[in-house]
Amino acid sequence: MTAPFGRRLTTVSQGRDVGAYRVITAVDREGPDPEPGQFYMLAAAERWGGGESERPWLPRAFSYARARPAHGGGVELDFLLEAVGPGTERLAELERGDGLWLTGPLGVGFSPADRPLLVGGGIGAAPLLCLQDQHPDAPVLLGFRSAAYAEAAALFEGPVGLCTDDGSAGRQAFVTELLRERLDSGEGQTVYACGPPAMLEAVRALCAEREVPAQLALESGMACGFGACFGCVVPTRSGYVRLCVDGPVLDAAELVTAEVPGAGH
Amino acid sequence: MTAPFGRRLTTVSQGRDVGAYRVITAVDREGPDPEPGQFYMLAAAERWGGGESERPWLPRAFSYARARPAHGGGVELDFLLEAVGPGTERLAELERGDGLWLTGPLGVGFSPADRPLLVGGGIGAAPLLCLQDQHPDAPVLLGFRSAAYAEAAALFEGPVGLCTDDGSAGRQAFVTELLRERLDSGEGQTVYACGPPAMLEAVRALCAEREVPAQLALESGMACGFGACFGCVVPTRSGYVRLCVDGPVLDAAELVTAEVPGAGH
Amino acid sequence: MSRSIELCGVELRGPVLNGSGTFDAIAAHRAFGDELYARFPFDAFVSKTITVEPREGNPLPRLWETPAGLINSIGLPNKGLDGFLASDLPRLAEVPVPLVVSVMGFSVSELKRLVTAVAARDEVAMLELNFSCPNVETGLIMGADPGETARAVERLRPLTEKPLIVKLTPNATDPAAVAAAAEGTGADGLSLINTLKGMAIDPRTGRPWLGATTGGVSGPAVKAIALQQVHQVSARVKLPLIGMGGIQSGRDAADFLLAGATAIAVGTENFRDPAAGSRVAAELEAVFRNEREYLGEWAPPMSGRGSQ
Amino acid sequence: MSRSIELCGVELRGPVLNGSGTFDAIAAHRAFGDELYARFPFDAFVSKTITVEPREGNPLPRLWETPAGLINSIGLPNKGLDGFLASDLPRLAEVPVPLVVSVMGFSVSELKRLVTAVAARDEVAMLELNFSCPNVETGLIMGADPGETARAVERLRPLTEKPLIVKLTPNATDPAAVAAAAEGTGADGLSLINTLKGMAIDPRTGRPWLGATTGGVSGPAVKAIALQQVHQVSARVKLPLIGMGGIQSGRDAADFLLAGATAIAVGTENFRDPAAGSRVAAELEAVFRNEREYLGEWAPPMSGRGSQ
Ligand SMILES: Cc1cc2nc3c(=O)[nH]c(=O)nc-3n(C[C@H](O)[C@H](O)[C@H](O)COP(=O)(O)OP(=O)(O)OC[C@H]3O[C@@H](n4cnc5c(N)ncnc54)[C@H](O)[C@@H]3O)c2cc1C
Ligand SMILES: Cc1cc2nc3c(=O)[nH]c(=O)nc-3n(C[C@H](O)[C@H](O)[C@H](O)COP(=O)(O)OP(=O)(O)OC[C@H]3O[C@@H](n4cnc5c(N)ncnc54)[C@H](O)[C@@H]3O)c2cc1C
Ligand SMILES: Cc1cc2nc3c(=O)[nH]c(=O)nc-3n(C[C@H](O)[C@H](O)[C@H](O)COP(=O)(O)O)c2cc1C
Ligand SMILES: Cc1cc2nc3c(=O)[nH]c(=O)nc-3n(C[C@H](O)[C@H](O)[C@H](O)COP(=O)(O)O)c2cc1C
Ligand code: FES
Ligand code: FES
Repeated sequence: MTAPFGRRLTTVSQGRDVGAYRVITAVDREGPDPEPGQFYMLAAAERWGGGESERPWLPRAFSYARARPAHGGGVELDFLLEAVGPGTERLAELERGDGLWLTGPLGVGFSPADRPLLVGGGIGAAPLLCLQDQHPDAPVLLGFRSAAYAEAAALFEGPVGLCTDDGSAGRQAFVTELLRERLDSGEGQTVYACGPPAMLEAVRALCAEREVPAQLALESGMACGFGACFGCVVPTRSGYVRLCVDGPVLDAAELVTAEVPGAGH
Repeated sequence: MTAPFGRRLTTVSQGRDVGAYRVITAVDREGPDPEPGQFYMLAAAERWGGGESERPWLPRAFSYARARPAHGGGVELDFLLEAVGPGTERLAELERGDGLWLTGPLGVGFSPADRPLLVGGGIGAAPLLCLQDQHPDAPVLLGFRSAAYAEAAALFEGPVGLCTDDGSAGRQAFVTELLRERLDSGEGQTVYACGPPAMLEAVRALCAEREVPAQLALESGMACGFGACFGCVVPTRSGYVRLCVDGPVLDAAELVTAEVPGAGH
Repeated sequence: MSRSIELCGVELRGPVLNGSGTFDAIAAHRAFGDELYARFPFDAFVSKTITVEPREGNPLPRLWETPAGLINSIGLPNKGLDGFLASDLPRLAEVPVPLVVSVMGFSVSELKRLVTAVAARDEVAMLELNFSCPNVETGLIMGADPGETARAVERLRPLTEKPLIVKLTPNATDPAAVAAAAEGTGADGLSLINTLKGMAIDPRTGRPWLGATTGGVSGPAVKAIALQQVHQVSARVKLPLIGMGGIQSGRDAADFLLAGATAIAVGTENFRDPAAGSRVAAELEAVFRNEREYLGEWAPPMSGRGSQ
Repeated sequence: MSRSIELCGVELRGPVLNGSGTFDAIAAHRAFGDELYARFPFDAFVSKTITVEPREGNPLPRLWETPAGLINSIGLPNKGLDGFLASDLPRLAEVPVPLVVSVMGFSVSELKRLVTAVAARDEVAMLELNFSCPNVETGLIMGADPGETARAVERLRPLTEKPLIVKLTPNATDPAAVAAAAEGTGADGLSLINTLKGMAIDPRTGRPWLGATTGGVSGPAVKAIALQQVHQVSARVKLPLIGMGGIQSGRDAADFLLAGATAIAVGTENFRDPAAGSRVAAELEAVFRNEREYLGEWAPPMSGRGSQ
């Protein structure tokens, strides 16, 4: 599905905290339905620029977490945010009624597969929410730093496999340990994963060893989101590809590593 | 009176509209009492930068309009603002509790004189308020664009000579006409004036013709306010002088003209 | 939209181009579909710079946000001349405005090959010569040195009748001297500015952030610098100038026209809004409409040239 | 505050200077009284550039605010050499840190007069040579041309034992070549960057805003450009560098040290806060304290040189 051309001004209909994260909801009147794994470039309509060291200035990329038909037409989008710098901090401040610039949906999302297994690390849980809406029976494995972050697990339907780095919620483990156990017990034909670079790399390696196909939603620094700047490239077996137009979801088989210099925080 | 060294963070105790203008009040705990005609460099603590075309970025100069001892020590300062661009617009948004960076009091104010006549044009009324506090019996002549601006006249004690460009409040006249009448009737031994460049120039010429001494509070674009940048200079009979340290009040006799390129708006 | 202009003999429906490397019409068509062509934001389209050999581009990371600007070290990834001609050019021909192809050579002979091959194609209306790279034969940055520029343009000029636009680098002591050299040897127009050399330090490691250590600064942060160079160059040469550097609004665009440019290009602002070109054009039109006198007073680069 | 450093053989209590022309200690003393000296924000004080003849400076207006920056066209107003020596220097001697006097000459003979007269005064610890102006004899900007720089430094070097710091202009194709020329002819240190040429259009008239048409851009907008030049110059020369351009915070200052500077200078940020130098020094100290490893990893320009 292609995006409407140009950025458009939407209105935030809700902003709420979910543990250490924030969910902002906006109604996109003109936009088409996005597909899981696709993303939007977002910028606050006010006070975008001029923060600490005069940033943010460029828009920021966000997977949509959930989409539903909006009252009165269009689609209502949820974004799950982690405030890690000036852009995400500003977006996390947005409240009902605030303006939000949005371009998208952009990029190539997850491609259909049977018996998927959903694996998320931290804020990487975001695109798994809409994936779960599509695959309600798929097992969901989530890893977080600590209990405050793990509250995002409650956004999923039904029980999920949960672990935290410090054991303050769920098991004390990395989510890749949970994944290893599931894979070793033969569960899941395809892994859909999103999370920090090191986790994705572990997922890639685990799946590669076991010859389980995996689709990984990567991150890299993006300036434009629509293939204009060549800033977001990641190395693949066939050279650099632009994550914003050829991803953000890539087939793990394409990657030598999921650790991209400069990605993550 | 010298200023404390460095800018300091104060808190806005009140922001209120006065017709088309805005008055913001802040408590300066460390600062000394300013003298009429002195000014402060102000910047909002938040959202200073990043507006339309990423401005404001430098602080802006403002005469204090009134000063009084503050509850709990220090001095409470009123500033009368006209929103003419990004800096004044941002300052005019400030409300009780907002942070305000302040440096000052700066510059050389009005020097003592007998039987003064106070003449203000538009926002030039600001420094006349504290002058009136010192010279309660001095006649005050004020000119404004229209009634909405003329509401600032109510900030003065007692009756004032009032005119507007469009006659919507007081006489339809320029304030220099009022001044001419007073001077011609022999009133006033010294003129204290503040206002837009063209008005000050008319005041200067009127007073020069009649050999009445005049002290004019000028404006020019300022980057620093403490003599560092040499950006605020105005031409005088003895060459350029820095308005921020040698003014903003200048003896009219020093000036060939009060119209400074780039000043006003 | 707006009034048409003539740029180097080519009629354009308006004065707004894109900066090379800041809009990929092929990728944007994938992202936005046919609406892109229906509402194409530029009046001529400038391709990303191509080279003779294919290039992967620079190591990662490639982007750093600065106060009101961006540092990029993209490194001219492209399919190379043959790949471009075979797979990109036919698709760029679908773009509903004249096409400018930007080329960079690391020697005059590379440039000759590029100009000959690209100019031969009907899809191409004009060529832009990106001279911001060293000549491997002399070690000098072509676009920073009047002699290098003259030697190159002189030998490229006979190869085509199509307009040759020289893109100037701002990292030069005297861009106007380079401009004069290009004019003197037969260039048809000039584009300026390219990015300014810049660098950022990774706050977490204390080492340079960019994979290539340094990059180029663009965006509003450089607008004042760009405007000065346009002004200075336009005082020295008669060639039409395409002004760029930090243009975000129609007012910014008007500033460049007033400083002496015939057309303007939107670069980094495209990243903030893919349709920025259209917005800039509409805002510029409003400046013309509402402030005729304002523009008339100084140097009305479009009136007279405009066809309506 | 903080750790002392040695700069061109002069011991300073810390690494934070001011950029020439961005702080007038005499005027600031009038504004802030003795508290200025008690809390003096810099570890060495650099005077505004002086010339042989008195100058009124440029026509008005002289300032324009840009995105995260400032354009100034002040035009070096000063009392001239004699006026400076007679009335400013005695007052600058009260400043509680070593004094650097910045001089500019429009010919080598003017420079010789300035250096001889200024260096003879005990109040002066070092001299800064502001080479951002044309040599009236050759028409070339001294600091943009390695040959001009070498010729000047060569003839000034014998005149004094005091450190000579050359201030580089960023408006040059190859600032590192100029730096190398200064090093080769006996300069003791380098300051960079001066302002970048810039311009603004008055939105009300469509004409250049500044009385002098063009000016120089400073502030955070130029930081990435300055950092790149410091990095590039430090790779080429061994001289100590005073890095500046858009420094607002201790983190910015650390960036310059990591890029190869020995000391840093705060310029336009002084206008936003007269005590900015002290804040930058304190923040820099915190970076050193809390992130030792961070600074150690790359190039610890202060450790080793610092005396405590
Ligand atoms: C396809 C995609 C989908 C995403 N989905 C989500 C999501 O659903 N939810 C979510 O919270 N996040 C998501 N992200 C991540 C999000 O885009 C980043 O967290 C955000 O861009 C950070 O911006 P910032 O201004 O807050 O932080 P920044 O300051 O930009 O910091 C983020 C990281 O960028 C680097 N950095 C620091 N300073 C700079 C600078 N000056 N210039 C450039 N880089 C710098 C550092 O590595 C830093 O750790 C997604 C990213 C991509 C690419
Ligand atoms: C000593 C002194 C005392 C003052 N007292 C008061 C007071 O009591 N109350 C009050 O309301 N005002 C006062 N002023 C005026 C006030 O400082 C200005 O109105 C204010 O600085 C405008 O800032 P701005 O950002 O709102 O507008 P700006 O955008 O800065 O516009 C103001 C004018 O500056 C010019 N300008 C436009 N763009 C730029 C730019 N990018 N860079 C530089 N100049 C530009 C134009 O001439 C414009 O009309 C005083 C000024 C001085 C010098
Ligand atoms: C990400 C990026 C890539 C660029 N690639 C090219 C290029 O391939 N060829 C070229 O001539 N200029 C290139 N430029 C420079 C722009 O065309 C333009 O000259 C410059 O960015 C200044 O304009 P702006 O400030 O509006 O972006 C690039 C700029 C950016 C930001
Ligand atoms: C208003 C102003 C006046 C300046 N005057 C001088 C000067 O007289 N001599 C000089 O060498 N540099 C001068 N400079 C340049 C600064 O010293 C400094 O090199 C430059 O501003 C970059 O630093 P910044 O971005 O921190 O301001 C001046 C800069 C400004 C903003
Ligand atoms: S973010 Fe610009 S090309 Fe991908
Ligand atoms: S405002 Fe800087 S010297 Fe007056």
